[in-house]
Amino acid sequence: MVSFLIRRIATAIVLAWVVLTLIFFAIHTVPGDPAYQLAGGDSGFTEEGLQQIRESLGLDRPLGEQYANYLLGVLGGDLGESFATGQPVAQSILRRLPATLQLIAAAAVLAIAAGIPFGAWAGRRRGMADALMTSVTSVALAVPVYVVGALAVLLFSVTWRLLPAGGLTPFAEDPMGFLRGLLLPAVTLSLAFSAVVARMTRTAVIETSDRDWVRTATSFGLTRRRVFNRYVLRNSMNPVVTVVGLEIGSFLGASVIIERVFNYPGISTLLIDGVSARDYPVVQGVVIVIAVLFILINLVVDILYGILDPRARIR
Amino acid sequence: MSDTHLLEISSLSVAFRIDGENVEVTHGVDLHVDEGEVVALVGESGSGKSVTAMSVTDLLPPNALRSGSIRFAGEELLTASEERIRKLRGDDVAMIFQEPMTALNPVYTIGTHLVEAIRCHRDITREAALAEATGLLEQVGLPEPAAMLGRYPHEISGGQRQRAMIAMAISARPRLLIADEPTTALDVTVQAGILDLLLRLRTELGMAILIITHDMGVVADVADRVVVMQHGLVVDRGTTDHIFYDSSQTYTRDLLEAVPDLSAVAMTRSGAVAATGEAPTLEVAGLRIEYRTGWRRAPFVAVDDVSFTVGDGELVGLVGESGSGKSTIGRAVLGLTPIQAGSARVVGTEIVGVRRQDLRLMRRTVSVVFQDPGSSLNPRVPIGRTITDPLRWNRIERDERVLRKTAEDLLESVKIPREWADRYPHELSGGQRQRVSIARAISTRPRFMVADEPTSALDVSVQASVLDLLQELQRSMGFSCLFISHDLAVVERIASRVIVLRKGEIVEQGTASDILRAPREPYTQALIAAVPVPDPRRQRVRRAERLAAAGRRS
Amino acid sequence: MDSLTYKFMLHDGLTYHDGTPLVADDVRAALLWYADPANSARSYPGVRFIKDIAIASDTEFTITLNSVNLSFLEYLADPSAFIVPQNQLSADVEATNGAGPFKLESWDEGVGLVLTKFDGFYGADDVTLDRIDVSFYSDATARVNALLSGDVDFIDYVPWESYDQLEASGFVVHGEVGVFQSAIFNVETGPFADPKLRLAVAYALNRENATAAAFFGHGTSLFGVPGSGPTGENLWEYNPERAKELLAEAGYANGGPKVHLLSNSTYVFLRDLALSVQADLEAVGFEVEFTSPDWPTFTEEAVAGKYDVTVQGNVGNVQDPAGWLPRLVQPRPEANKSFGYSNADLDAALAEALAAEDAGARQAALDRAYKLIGEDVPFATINQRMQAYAYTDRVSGFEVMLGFTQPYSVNNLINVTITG
Amino acid sequence: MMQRLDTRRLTRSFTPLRWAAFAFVVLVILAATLAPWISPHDPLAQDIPRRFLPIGSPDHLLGTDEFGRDLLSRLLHGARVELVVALGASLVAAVLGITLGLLGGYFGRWVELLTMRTVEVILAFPPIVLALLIVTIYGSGQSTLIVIMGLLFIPAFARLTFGQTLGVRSAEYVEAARAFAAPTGVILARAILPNVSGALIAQFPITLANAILLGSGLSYLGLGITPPTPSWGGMVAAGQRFMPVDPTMLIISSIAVTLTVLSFGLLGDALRDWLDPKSRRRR
Repeated sequence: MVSFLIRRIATAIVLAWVVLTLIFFAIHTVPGDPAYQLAGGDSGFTEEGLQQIRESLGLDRPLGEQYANYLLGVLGGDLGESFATGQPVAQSILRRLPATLQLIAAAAVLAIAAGIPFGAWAGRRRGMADALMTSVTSVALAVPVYVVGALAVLLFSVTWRLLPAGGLTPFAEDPMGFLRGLLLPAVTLSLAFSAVVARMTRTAVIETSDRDWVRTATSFGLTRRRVFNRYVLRNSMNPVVTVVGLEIGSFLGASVIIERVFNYPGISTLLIDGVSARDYPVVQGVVIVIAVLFILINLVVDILYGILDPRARIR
Repeated sequence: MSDTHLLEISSLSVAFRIDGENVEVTHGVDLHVDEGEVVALVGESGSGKSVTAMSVTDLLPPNALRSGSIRFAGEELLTASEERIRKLRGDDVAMIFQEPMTALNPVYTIGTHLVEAIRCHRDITREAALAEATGLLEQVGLPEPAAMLGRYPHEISGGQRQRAMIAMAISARPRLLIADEPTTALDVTVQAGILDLLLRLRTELGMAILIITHDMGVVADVADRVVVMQHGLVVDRGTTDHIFYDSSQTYTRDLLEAVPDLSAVAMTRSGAVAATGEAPTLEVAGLRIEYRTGWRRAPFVAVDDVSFTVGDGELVGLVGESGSGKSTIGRAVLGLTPIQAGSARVVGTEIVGVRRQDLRLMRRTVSVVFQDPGSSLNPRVPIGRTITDPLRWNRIERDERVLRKTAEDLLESVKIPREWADRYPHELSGGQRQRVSIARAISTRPRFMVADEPTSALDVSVQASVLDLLQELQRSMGFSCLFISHDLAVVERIASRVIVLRKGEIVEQGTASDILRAPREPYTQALIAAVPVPDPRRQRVRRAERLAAAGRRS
Repeated sequence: MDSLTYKFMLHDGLTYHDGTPLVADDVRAALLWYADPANSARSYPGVRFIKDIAIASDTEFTITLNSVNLSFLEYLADPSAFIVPQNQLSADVEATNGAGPFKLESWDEGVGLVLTKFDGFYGADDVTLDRIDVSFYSDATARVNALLSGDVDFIDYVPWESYDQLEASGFVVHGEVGVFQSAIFNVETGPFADPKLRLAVAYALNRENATAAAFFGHGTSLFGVPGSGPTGENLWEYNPERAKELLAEAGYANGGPKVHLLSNSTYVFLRDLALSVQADLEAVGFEVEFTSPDWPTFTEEAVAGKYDVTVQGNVGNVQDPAGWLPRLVQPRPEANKSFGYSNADLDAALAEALAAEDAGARQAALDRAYKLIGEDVPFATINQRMQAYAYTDRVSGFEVMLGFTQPYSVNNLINVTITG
Repeated sequence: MMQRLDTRRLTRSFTPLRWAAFAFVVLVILAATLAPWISPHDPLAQDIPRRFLPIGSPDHLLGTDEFGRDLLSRLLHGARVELVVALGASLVAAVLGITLGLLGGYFGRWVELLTMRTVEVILAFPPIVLALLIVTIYGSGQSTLIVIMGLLFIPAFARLTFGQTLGVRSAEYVEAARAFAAPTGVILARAILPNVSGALIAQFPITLANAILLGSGLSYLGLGITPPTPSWGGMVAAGQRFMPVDPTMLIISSIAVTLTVLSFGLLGDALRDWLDPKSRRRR
């Protein structure tokens, strides 16, 4: 198991490095010179004003050199300072990271809590239940996320004034307010995800119930319920866990839209503002954090898979 | 013995509801099993024997419909409540299955399975159940039972898994054990052990056994009474001796005729072709093959220091149990798996370190037939095209019209109608598909062929005809052949020389008659002794000798 | 004192947020720093006329200009000419220590900030709010929903499509017409080097449609220089026929030139305006290729002149046209003025107007300038947009500043009160 | 050359709901191809004074949008744009994804490492960032969107093909082909690809569905297809913006998107049950 972990972490580091390099060179080739954004205002752009800004940001040095000391910085945990605000990028990311993590965790919990039972029920009952589940999940997958978000805000916040329309009160300040603020975005984000989890569980349950060991368990004389829970559902968890890992990865992307609709203070909005202000350090910082997050989640999924399926442990 | 039978199945018909209509699979089956009796239910694949066995405790898939009557100790099961059937399962009627690999849940240890089976019908604590489980594992002859509890199914051998499953089955002292092809997937030595165990449990626990098999040798070895089924009907029944010696049923006679029998008496060499004395087609010396198992762990040695030759025009049998490395050698000489050490000259070309062009040239005169009819032919390509593919790939023939005619000729030479050239593999039976494989193998008029268990997956009757075809073609085309198999009787029938392989090393090699009648090595002797012959009287004698020999050794 | 010298008296006891006293010397240092073009300060156009500042005492100083500028005082009043401690006058220091009515409590970049009342402010007693929570809503719909659902009490930059909805739900929508939009041209290369074509555009623009499309009608159409009185405000009119004639005269009788209309995807109302302009241009025969990159790329392309025509917003920081017009027509490259435009007699007329002693001479110079703009069309104004704030009826005492200073209304919340 | 498709499974995997989905897909494709001829107005013609007309107004069956352009015409022309982008993206993703999966699955070891790691890099990038970068560099024309979405859907195809190839690689007919000296190209093209194509064909409509969804997401962030070209994504985004003023725009366009994505999804499920032997559907 240990050599498996070491190899996994090694590939993860290489992956993070590749992502970092890609994003660095990609963002630096994007048109729209950051100096213009910083010069700003209607006072007009004097060439030497722009040049002065570029120098202060170190943009005038050759790209290779910028990349080298950026890489060194990252290894030392310093993601550089934001062009616009001068605040260290790492600090502003850390301030907003909990919000994104809370959102994704809440959505994942909701999706698993809703998806797995629904999928298992459909996989077990088959017939009408199966048809119903497939169509409901297809619809859930088909509706654009922000339309759902917009309708949710319209109903719950504007018309019924039950929940806040956006923003997030920090947990420390007001736990109830925090939960109320988190509810709508998390439910919206988890909608499509629970559909995927439900469909995956259904397929896994159907496939597992044909397996020989289920028949062996029945031949022991175990009750139908016990056979289903311990011999079908338990084994269906392996494929489901892999899908959950993959989907959470794509979640980080989808949360951008959710953060926009609910004005949710996550790192994705930081990213979007960063790109539209050509704030290179912020963009690079957030992308690396997201990539590392994605890799960590995959690592956790692999470990979880090893725990769930003993055959995977020898790898 | 009470007058009613322990298990009485009368006019049982089973049908499956597929796409709306019911397809009947078995029609009016009658059979009974008495207390402590061993009854064999024998038939070829598709005869309905498994379905009948499964219907006793209703382990059939949800779309199955049973009609007729099944009475266990006088109580009608067909109309019994779901709860009653559930109580009966494991407690009165237990089952073991064929595929040890998939019959146990891979995510639970053997101990968990046992505790589950034990506590299913009795309300006892986990610790008590664990203690009892250790006892059961000991009773079924498993080494270090305590350690075995913590092991996962994939960590132990097929034979051990089967013994563990038997332990689970007998955990509630059932009065009847239904064994669905319990030893088909096992090697012959392991099979002998399992059959001994079953007989011992029958006497110790007074447990009746209904054994489902297609191997007449196994029937001869263990059965008191036999029921023969064909196409869902019972075609013959009676005591074992009646069936083997006095039965007048044509199907039973044909079945017994087709089974290759490891004859004790010297038999005239009916088909084996001796080497013609020219340079040997295949020379293997000091062959060593390893498989990588992990990043820093030592590689698994599959074949170690193997040397043998196959003469020109000769058919050599390579025999060994699973894991002996016989298939690995087969693939190595074809250049499909890398060789770590030693040499193998195939049709004059040295395989180890061969250059790509030479490998291509060599492959023009070498061919192969694989084991599984289901996957040896590309399902998406019509058979006419598959069998002439080697000619296309080796650019021997490019003209499609000529290839079409060759295809039809080849089909005819393997006794398949010419017009079937456009059919797809899934439209043919297992036997027919193997014939197509052979047609493909001879399409390039090879000088050397590797046959990797070509008939093991076939029913006995079909196996015989395919073997005859292979021999006939070898005699007429004169190619030499390395015939890989785990079935001694089959090898004895067609090989001139035999090589016995164990855990990657050659145990002994020699002419077929020397090896099979006067084996020098104890492993070969045990191997031959373990093969049940389809002749009850002889088999009883062999069983007594084997147990006596085992008694001396242990 | 006279048109060149101004004497100022500071309140005594003025201090910054951190308690350090605010003295005349700070004012002098700040104003001279803004006057240095390298710092590209917003208030540069106004303060560049300062010749020198004499310090009489801690609370008294006199500023002398090198040339007359009637709107100099307006420039000083502009929030962008704020006075800060001298140590904050450099590019990379966070200038958060000021002397205004509220001081910065906390700031979470991109999310929001908290301001608390500064008791040291000279007019502190009539400041009723003691704390203001500000949160940023980048998405307009989210901003409106926040107000509608009661998360916030006051929003800025209200999207035009939500005016009616907000008023219908009992909120106060309070705005002023201010920033004006116009079509600007690349006069150096491409078809619009020819003034006739620029004039054709000025006649082709359907201002009513544009205002309806982009601002839901909340804005006023412009046919000339905003705030310039009768002589400057109706230089052009919506007359597609005249536009077609001009196109024919310029040599495009059958099928107008192919032009590249550049807009942006970030500020949606500017894009909608451009789409409406595109339809108007195509109606009179232009062939329009439309691109809308995001704001940074747009600004860079606009400054570099990589367009034929684009639509941009503009606002002067003083009322007097002579004050803000020069910036719009002089060659220094900027994102919101015609690329490469220069007109010597227009500059002269404007300079004369700025320096004119009496109103009569000033107006004459301005009229000459307007006539030149009418013919040479350095920019074709479209409309002035209403910029509105919306707040619940519990908020009172909020004043929207007039005209160009409208965007700074948010900076003086001194006498704003909130009940309940 | 294709194995005669098993018609009995066809009837079983196409439920009435899935037939309806199939019909709707055909309808959308027809609308897209015939758009220029059947749409009542020019989708770009503005008529600002008569904008935000409700459904059923005389000259505009489905009303008009914020520029007074006819919604029905924009819906039809929008269908063409959505399909072109979705189809283009899915093709790009399929070709690249399948090649990566096939090579990685068949050759294994370092080829597998190379291909699968590239896939993971794409996955590690948040999709929206990738879209943002490419759109900001190349502008958001249809071809850019096809490239971005093509890139983003490569992992789906690559991983599916990789898994399937692994399964098929050790099949005996592949070993036989190698034994009979079949060139690697032939093995990949004739032995492996046809036998994994079942699941891949099913993945295609599902990718189309996701492409349309992602397209509308990008439009919401202002990165979608450049106006004034009509696109469903753009219409849904505008609809969401003008919801308080005229909800019909949002309703019509989001129904169009949802129904199309739903039908493609159901079609994908049906194809998978029909073609992919492994996914048996027990009635």
